[in-house]
Amino acid sequence: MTRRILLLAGALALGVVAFSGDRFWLQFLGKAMIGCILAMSLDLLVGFTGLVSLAHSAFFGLAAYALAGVTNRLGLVNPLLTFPVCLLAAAAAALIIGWLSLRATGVYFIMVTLAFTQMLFYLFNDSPALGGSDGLYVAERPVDSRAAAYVAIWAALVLAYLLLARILRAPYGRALEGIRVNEQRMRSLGYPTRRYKLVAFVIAGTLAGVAGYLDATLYGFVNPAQLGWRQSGLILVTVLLGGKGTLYGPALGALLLAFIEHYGERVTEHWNALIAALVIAVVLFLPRGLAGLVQGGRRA
Amino acid sequence: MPEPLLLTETLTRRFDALAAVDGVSLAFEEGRVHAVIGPNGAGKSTFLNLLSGELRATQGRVRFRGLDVTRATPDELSRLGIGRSYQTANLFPELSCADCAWLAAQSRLPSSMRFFRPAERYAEVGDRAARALEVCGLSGRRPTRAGQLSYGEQRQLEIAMMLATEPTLLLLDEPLAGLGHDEALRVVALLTEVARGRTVILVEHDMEAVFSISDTVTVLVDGRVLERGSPDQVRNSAAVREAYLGEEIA
Amino acid sequence: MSLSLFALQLINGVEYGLLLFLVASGLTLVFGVLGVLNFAHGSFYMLGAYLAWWLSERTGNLLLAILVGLPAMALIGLLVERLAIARLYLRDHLSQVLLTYGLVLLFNELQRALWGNDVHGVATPKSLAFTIPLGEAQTWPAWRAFTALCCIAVAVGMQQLILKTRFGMRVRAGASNAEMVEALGIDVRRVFSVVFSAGTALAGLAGMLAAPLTTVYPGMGESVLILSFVVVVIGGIGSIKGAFLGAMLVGIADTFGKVLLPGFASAMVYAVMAAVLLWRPRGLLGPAFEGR
Amino acid sequence: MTLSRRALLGAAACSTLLPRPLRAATGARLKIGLLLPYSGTYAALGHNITDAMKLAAAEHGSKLGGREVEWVAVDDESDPAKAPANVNKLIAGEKVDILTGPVHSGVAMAMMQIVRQENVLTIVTNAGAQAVTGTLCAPHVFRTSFSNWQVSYPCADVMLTAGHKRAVLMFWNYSFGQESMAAFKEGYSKGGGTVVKEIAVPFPNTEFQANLSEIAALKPDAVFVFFAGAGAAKFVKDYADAGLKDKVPLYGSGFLTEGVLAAQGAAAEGIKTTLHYADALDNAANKKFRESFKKATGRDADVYAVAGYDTVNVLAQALGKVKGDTGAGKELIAALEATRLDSPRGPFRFSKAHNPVQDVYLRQVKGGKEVVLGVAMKDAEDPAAGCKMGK
Repeated sequence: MTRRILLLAGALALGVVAFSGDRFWLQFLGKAMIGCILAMSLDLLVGFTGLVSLAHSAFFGLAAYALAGVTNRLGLVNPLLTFPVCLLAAAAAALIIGWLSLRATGVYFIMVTLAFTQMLFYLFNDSPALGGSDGLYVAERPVDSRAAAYVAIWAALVLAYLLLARILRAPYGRALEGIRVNEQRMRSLGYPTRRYKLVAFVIAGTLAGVAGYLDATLYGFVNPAQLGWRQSGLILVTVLLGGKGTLYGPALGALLLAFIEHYGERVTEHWNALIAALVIAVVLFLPRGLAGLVQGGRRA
Repeated sequence: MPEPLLLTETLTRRFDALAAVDGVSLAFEEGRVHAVIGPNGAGKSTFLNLLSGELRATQGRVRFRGLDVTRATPDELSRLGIGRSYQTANLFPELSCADCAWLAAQSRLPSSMRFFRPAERYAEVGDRAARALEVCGLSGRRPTRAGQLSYGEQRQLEIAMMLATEPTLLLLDEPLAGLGHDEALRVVALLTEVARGRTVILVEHDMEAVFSISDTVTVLVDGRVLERGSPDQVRNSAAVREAYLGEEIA
Repeated sequence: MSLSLFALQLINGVEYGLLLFLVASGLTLVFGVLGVLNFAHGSFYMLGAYLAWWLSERTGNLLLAILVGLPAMALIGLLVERLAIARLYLRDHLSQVLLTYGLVLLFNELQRALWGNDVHGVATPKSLAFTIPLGEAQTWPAWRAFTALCCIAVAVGMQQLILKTRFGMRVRAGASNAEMVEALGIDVRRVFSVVFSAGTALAGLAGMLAAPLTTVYPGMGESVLILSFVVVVIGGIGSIKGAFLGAMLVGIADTFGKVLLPGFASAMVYAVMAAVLLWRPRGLLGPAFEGR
Repeated sequence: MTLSRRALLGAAACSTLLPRPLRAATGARLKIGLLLPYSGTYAALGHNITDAMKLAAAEHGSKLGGREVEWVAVDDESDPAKAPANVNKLIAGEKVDILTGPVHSGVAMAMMQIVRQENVLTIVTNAGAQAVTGTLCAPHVFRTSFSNWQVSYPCADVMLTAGHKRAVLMFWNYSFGQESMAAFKEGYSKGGGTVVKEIAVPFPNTEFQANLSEIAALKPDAVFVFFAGAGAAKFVKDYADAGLKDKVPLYGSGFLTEGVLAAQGAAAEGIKTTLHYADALDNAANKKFRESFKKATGRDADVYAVAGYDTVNVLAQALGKVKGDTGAGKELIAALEATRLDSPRGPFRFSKAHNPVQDVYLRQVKGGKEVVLGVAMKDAEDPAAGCKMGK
């Protein structure tokens, strides 16, 4: 029960910042919350379905580039139009990449997803028409004021959590958990497991698209560096640090990493060593991640 | 002779040169308990894995209710009503017995792609799971994790999960393997009750246990059918005794 | 593309493949036998290169530096295995990924603290400072030939060691069923320590041999890490022969990709990997099961 | 309706050119933000720029326009993905009066968009992207380093006068490389040279063997390349190892050898490059600067340090005129535009688009040292395509 209260308190605290009008915290926490959406949506795959995907940043970047493309080339600005279009782009990519990647399993699956995310990275990085290595500006952002963008991100985070928590308690979520524990047994019980994994892949990819859309809205700048395997690796580390299979754990991990990165630099130029120490400590002493600290980190 | 529920035509499975199952043609009548016995390495488990779709046949056909299911996947066969249990415990070790049964029962929903209504709200799934656990005598062990059950209880959970999928044909892979005497008796009693009104194909190594509950017995040796008939015919068959005794003496 | 240019490009591709194999061989060994997904493998490559530079500055001769550096790398491997990796054998792949990711960050900071941020050149030893003419227009530096020979020697050596020796048999057994091997009374821990240390030394050796070619700079391990994963996975995890095949495929595909399809060159390697995995989801020579 | 990338950037530019006042000058201390890489492959550049800026400040008694200087550094890791957050940290978080940096052009593009909306006085201390003083030029944005055009265009004439009519171009296929090649081709085709082949190598790939074999087969008169840092070190060594060094002369912008000359060793012998600075420039300012930089840091100064050094000297001069009032808007910008520096690189002033107008020198590597052969282009001014300021 205390976990639910903590979550509520956290959501309210983040919500209040919307009215603070402090330009720095609006953008800093906005970016951190986008990190939470990415980490939670990846946890649906890593923590609940046992699928370790390194393609997550590809869908994030694709939605961001879709917004830049739609706004700059077609002049569409209204979010009611651009949001569904960008989500569709991310979902379609997730469907195709998912359908192909799921033919492989285990580490081979991980590497196929890495291959696709790198191919997408080079598609944008190497072609001047798509902005090349310098990236693109979003000519006119769907939401101009920073506070409005913050509220949109906050709402997306809360809705994403509720949606994922809901899905995980529904029959579909139960089936995913069965697949994570023993996929072969689930098949012999009559579940077409690859289709379930593909649906999970598309849901997670679409939510990553939401995060990408919001990031492009918050900053008005998209760059291929957001697409590479390094970004996917970072999201995976966030999920593992926070505690996979708990949904709120990865969100905790995203917030913590954002603060460490921000304040770490004040402490030492070698702030990366701080993160290294934290990561190694968590792996060795907190097998269930940070969520392990919160009331035994029971399943969502 | 009524149309057989399941039919195999020259079913073969080769692992490079070795033909683990070599041209087996058998018919399994509905409502009967069919035992398939044979010495170690006779191809019993391979045969069962071919029927349950876990292994793909190199040659030959499998027909279920007249439908060609040779290339069907395990999940398709399960949805057709073919349930199976495993010799080595193949459960969800981290999940409680209740959850294991729940997953099996939930598979009978038209589709589990339901995203919004919490699973507990599906009462019929809950009842089906509870009944299966009840029949298998595991009602008292609902919250216990499958991984922490005793060997015999894990075998009971295997059967309960299979029952929860409400199959019409049961494929049992050596359900008595590794059980103590009284545990085996308990499982045999459970199998007798479970077999009522259903068709069972039972692969087993222990001849005596099988004879008491089987209607027909097929003896497989080196992937080929050596003998087939009623339990008495097979028990008295010279060829079977020699195949078995030969094996035990050597 | 004329015939002579084709031959030249083939040599370039094979030569690049051989170096890739040297890096990937350590990775496939550690992953295949210990089942550990070692992200820090690229850092060992970097450490090897920095050691070669630092020691060759002190001793004035790169070959001597390698002779001293190799055991040092093996020792570093042993230390890392005892202090960190050993705790992961029974843990899932993800914990290994996270721990080795932490090690990568740690090694990057260690390198910056010890050797700073500048780019350093490494002189090839005088005895190998000549070049071999390749056709009339181009020459081939002796150091690259020496590196290629070393890679071939390592490939043959590993193949013999794994297949022919008792230790090799234990390594293979450990890969297929560590619990069983332990039950037979063989100290699997020692086998794992030696294998991890050997894997580290191989990565270090690759770094030392490549140092004169690539120069030495912060973050040099990262691009090699990804390429070695690609090679290992294409070949099939745990298979030395597979890693060799994968390295050749990637080396040649990258070389000809750059010349024939410049626009698509950088994505080429990943497209090849995706294609192989979609055709054979366990890699070309992947064992039936997925490593340990 | 297909908008080219340049036009699109221009459109984004016009919408924010509103004459809003600069951030008001609050508080005694002058906060200068440093958006530079302190980790990763460009870390050495970040440190050189920072140390040179602090050296220049120290020479002014660490007071600019009478105000004590406070440095606020953020490690941008040359990562464009983190750039918006890092810029936000300096502008909205630390509320710096003046923002300087970065090295990587992808980071610069992210910075430019935010800075032009936040209206913070910004001095670009390295990134040579044309757009900074081209389509994205703005009254409160200045650059003290160079534009990619400036360091590549002059090399065309150099090669043509040396009689090299057929050239192969090879470059890292990202914005810095692409813009350098565009500038070079502009000069080379105008002078009657023909480009035999353009070889674009994916960045940061450093496997050059395949392309070197191509060049060997093509047998051009000369080769013009763009590589920098460790990639440049490797390319030059591979070029020599492939036996091309003595057969086909190698040209490039100064970044081919800058900072990696020692690492290249003998392989760099004879390479000619064009750059707005050379270690061996014999003018008083350069000698004094190199001595004090060596004394302060123990390291040799380089072109990156010069940009840092000049940045603070420009600010000292301009802020002196407005008594340190960074909110002085028009007066401060006019003061900056009017600055004349006797820089280590030679005479220095700003063009109308706020890019340096400076001599570009022809240098050659002789005996492991950069020798200045002469001035390849006097008072080179970036064409600032797409910038409407002052036109």
